Amino acid sequence: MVKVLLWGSLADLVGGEREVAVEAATLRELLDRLGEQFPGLRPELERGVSVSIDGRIYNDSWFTPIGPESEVVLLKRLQGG
Amino acid sequence: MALDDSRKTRQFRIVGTRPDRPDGIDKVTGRARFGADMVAPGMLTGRILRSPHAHARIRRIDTSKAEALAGVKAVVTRADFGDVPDHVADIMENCLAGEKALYDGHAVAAVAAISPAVARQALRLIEVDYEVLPHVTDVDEAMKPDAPVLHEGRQQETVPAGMSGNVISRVEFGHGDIEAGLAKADRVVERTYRTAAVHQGYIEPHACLATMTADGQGDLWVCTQGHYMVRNTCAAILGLDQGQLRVTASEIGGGFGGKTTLFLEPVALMLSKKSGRPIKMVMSRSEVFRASGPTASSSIDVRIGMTREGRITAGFAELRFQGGAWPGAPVGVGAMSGFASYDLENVKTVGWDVVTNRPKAAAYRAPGAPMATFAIESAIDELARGFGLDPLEVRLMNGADEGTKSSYGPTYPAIGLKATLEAAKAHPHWTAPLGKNQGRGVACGFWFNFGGDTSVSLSISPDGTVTLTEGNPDIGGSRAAMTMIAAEELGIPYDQVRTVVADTGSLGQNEVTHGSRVTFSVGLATIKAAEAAKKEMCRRAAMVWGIDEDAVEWEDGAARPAGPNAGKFPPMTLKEIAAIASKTGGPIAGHHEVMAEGAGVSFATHMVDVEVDPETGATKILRYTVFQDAGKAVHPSYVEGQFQGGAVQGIGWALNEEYIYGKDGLLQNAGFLDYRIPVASDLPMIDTVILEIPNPGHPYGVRGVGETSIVPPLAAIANAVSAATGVRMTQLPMSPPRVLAAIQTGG
Amino acid sequence: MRFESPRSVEEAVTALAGQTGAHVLAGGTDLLVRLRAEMVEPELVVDIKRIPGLREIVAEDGGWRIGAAVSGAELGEHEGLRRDWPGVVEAAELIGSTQVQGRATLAGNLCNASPAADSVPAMVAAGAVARIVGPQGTRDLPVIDVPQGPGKTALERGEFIASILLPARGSRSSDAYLRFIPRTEMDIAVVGCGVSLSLDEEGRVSAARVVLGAVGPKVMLVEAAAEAIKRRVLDEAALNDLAAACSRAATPIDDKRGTVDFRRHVAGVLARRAAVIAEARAKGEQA
Amino acid sequence: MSRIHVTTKINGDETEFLCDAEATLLDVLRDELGLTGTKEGCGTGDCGACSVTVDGRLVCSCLMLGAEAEGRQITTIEGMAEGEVLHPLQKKFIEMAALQCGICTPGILVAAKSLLERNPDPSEVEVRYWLAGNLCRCTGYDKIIRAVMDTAADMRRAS
Repeated sequence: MVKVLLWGSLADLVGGEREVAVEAATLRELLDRLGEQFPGLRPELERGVSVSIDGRIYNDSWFTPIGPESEVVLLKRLQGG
Repeated sequence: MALDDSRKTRQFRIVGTRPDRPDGIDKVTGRARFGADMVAPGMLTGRILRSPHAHARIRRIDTSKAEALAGVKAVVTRADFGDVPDHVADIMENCLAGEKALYDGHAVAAVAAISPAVARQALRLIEVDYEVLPHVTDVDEAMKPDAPVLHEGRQQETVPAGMSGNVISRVEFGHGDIEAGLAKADRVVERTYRTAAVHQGYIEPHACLATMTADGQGDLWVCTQGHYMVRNTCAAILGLDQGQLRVTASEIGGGFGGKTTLFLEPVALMLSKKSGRPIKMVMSRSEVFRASGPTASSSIDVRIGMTREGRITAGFAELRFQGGAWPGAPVGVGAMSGFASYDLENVKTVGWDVVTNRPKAAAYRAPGAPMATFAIESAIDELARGFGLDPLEVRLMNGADEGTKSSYGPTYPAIGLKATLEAAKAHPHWTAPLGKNQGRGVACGFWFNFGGDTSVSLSISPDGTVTLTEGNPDIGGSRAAMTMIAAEELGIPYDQVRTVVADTGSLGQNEVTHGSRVTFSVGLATIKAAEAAKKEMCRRAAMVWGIDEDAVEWEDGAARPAGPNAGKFPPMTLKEIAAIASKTGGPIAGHHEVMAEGAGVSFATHMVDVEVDPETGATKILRYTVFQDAGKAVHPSYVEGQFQGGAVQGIGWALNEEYIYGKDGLLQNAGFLDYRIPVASDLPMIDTVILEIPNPGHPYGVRGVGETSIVPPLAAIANAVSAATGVRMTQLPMSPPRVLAAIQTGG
Repeated sequence: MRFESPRSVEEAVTALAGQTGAHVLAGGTDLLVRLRAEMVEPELVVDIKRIPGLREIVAEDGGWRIGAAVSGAELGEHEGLRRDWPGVVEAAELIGSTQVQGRATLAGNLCNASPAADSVPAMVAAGAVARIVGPQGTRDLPVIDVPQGPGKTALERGEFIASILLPARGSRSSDAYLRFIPRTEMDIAVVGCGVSLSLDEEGRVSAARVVLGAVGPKVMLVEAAAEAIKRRVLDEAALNDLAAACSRAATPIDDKRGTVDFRRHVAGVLARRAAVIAEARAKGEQA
Repeated sequence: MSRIHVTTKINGDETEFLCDAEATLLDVLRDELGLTGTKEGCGTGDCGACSVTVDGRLVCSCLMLGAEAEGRQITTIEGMAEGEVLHPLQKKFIEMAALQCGICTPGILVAAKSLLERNPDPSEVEVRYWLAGNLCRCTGYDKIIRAVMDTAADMRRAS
């Protein structure tokens, strides 16, 4: 299981938890499982999120491996100038 | 892609030097072609009719008189586009209003005519029946329950019930227990800060030249930060195949985030389609101010607690950003970045995205971060000074480092914040004496930096020269950096490589030039493309030598036999291999396509001295020093240029720049006369100190540098002005009337 | 729109006579901005720069007659003017950038009738007189009487300013102009102040004209401010009285460039500072 | 609407053009004569991107009518280099990275050249005020000011 830290306002959408756990070995699996297990997250996931895995921020790379001990943080999709 | 975690220090031959940029001569002789410099045979002038109201229902548009005017070849309204896909619906609405005009300057209709004079006349003949509606342009006003509402049904699930429909979304970041942390503080600062909307202020107005034929093929010449984005968005709006629309990026006269979206292009294509002629559209400066994409204005509450030793016990900020008439104010990023410089046990930020009757915000250099940082760094400074503590020491004591759990969640890898603070402390600027009415301020800043889709191709010509083809407009010297990287990797001289920014037909997808991504991402892809070419050249040499290709390595611009059993052959240079390429299997090239990930975050500390005229409130910048981590500076002159340019945009934001709306909801200062960007005589030299703490996610250690430099100046200058006057400034811009009033009333 | 470029004052008068929608073009730095913004749509533009004499500065009765087409840069390069009326020259040189200086004229600045025009308070302080030509002949009108309100002048249809006379400068006399702008260049004055004064042999002010810009619908000669310093040495008390008189006299508005309170206060600050400069110049202490 | 016939000298070349009475010199240079090195950043004389010299005097070409050019000598950025030999300012701007996007560069070079012709030894303050009407949003002006000062020093040494 991978622990995923959600940002504050998402916690309300998954029943108040700031941290949820899903079975995932890649970024794609992670995003899929989050959407399946926590339907409240779907609108935000569809709008696009960034994901920090062990301190590095990923936007899209589905097959980025995630270890069971990886630190995974969901972030608002980033926009730069 | 796999990330290279090695932190070996590498000896570079070209990277880190300062060669002349390859597009230099074009740009100093006037030959470089920018957006408005292109012509096409039979070209028409396109012009836009804009709403004179801040908020109005469009009951009817009658274009018949305009269409009947001699010399008018096409008139376009929103109705010509029909339904468009959801993901481009807001952009479409911004390019041409549908049911409502949502801000002063909102495009309502467009004409194509044989001359600018005829086009102007045609615009006057378009009759628009407006039902003027109440408007709101201030973020706090727009959040009130009785505020005029712009859109129904746009509120997201994160917003508590009962709030104004203008409140689109709420975000929250952080960890720990704020109240418990504040209880441990010896002092808590609680203040509200406000920043005005500002514009990127690029000197080149938006411009494009569009051709579209009845069979759905299009060509577009446009000044943009991302021509692939332009292609994809226009294709979606117009129902074209992406492959049928070729977009060429002109030289770009500044962007800073403001050219990461569309304003004219779909309209120009539609006018071309309807008229059967090429259409050139160029915005006037007043159109740029009224109807392109300034950044958000903000209203921010901060509560920060500190012990008398200087330890921050808790930090809280609630940010309200208005991002114009559609969702998308950069408040999420602001909320994530405000406390990112600190290692805090208790930290929380809340952000609200609010719509108002203003032009839709576009990105502006580190979008969202400068405002949040202004508020938070001001409060930290006030606490530090209140305790008589050294503001740099307080920042060092609380500063983030490798292993810190950041305020937005992730744990940092190696970062350079403390290096910038140490460099600031050691710099002679820090201890230089100050005179009467003078003050010194410091502030830290952070930016994420991005990667993104990137494609490059590197071709070896028969004479051994190299063309690097990339897909990101060169906005500040990136051709030079890419040329350096290609030459570095291939082991050949800088002037043996030419870098070309290609059109959308020549390469795979490229993410927009934004997020400080280009030197990092395109550089990364260039290294990989060069590796591919080198591998092929080694293979060719192995064939000539009749040895195994694994027994050949590339060094100093030549293939060489490697290992004890490879045999003794003189090195074969790139030139020699290129000369016989067609005899050894054909042309040689390398290419690389990647979704670049692993961009390293970047930190800066800024230090500024100001003098405030106590009788007029005028602030003069006396001295300014930027300390920033670049990871690895590929072309240090252009890294310094990014530091200096960002700092000066920040100076403008801090002191004089602002969007001024009247009670009528109309913009009052749509020109460079009253939208006051810094001029040469306002400024001192901007000193720079480049720190190089390698980014573990890049083979050279490169970090993006373009955006971080605008994050600290707002707070650094506010802290300096507050030091000079003894009055805490909480509202930007710190224009003379505001500073004088603060001095006279004691804050 | 038609464009004419007459070679004599008479030709210009003829071209303008009876013509509606006619505009005179000298430096063009205001007219072209208004053209571009579609604020004016002239039927005729008459360029007066090719009229002999209108680009000259000539000595007259101890003073200087400045042709209507003389640019700010040309004023600044004129030794005699700089010596006699440094305040008028510095005011003219504050109009716009180096580029604008290459074109902008005193007469144009005056005819634009902006309350914030930089050169107008300085010219009024100097007691300048405009020479106006038109279908009814030639007349002289003190500069202070030319602006009638924002964008309005006392010129009749068909008339234009041919030159401006700066009178003879007496001994122990000088002038200064200061304006306040948020930046160091390129802004419109938030407040402007011109001071012209003469000193007696004891260093007391024997004559003074104190003029404010951008604090009312048109340029403002503040008699009370001049009275406040007459027969006095410009010590702290006198300067305070001068500043107070200016702040009292100012009738500004709140707008995008400044507030009422700010403008009132700064009117006094500038008057005090300009008076100190003018006094130093009158004493020959600085150029 | 009849167009006006104008004869003028541009970058030393005798040039004739026809223009509408309301056309600015900038419009003529860019749209009639193809001299697009002169840029339009504002059209109101506030940014300096359209700087040219007329009879040796620095002006904004957006604030001058094309018709006024009759008989004048006009110099634009295209007239700055002599063939392939760059003006020292042009060389120095490249060498010292005094441009980023390059849109303001032609105007700044024309203005800086005009300064050095008048004042071969300007102070930093003089350079800054001379160039105050040339907006640059990329560089923060630092490298531009240094490049102008440095060129002035080189040219003084060379003369």
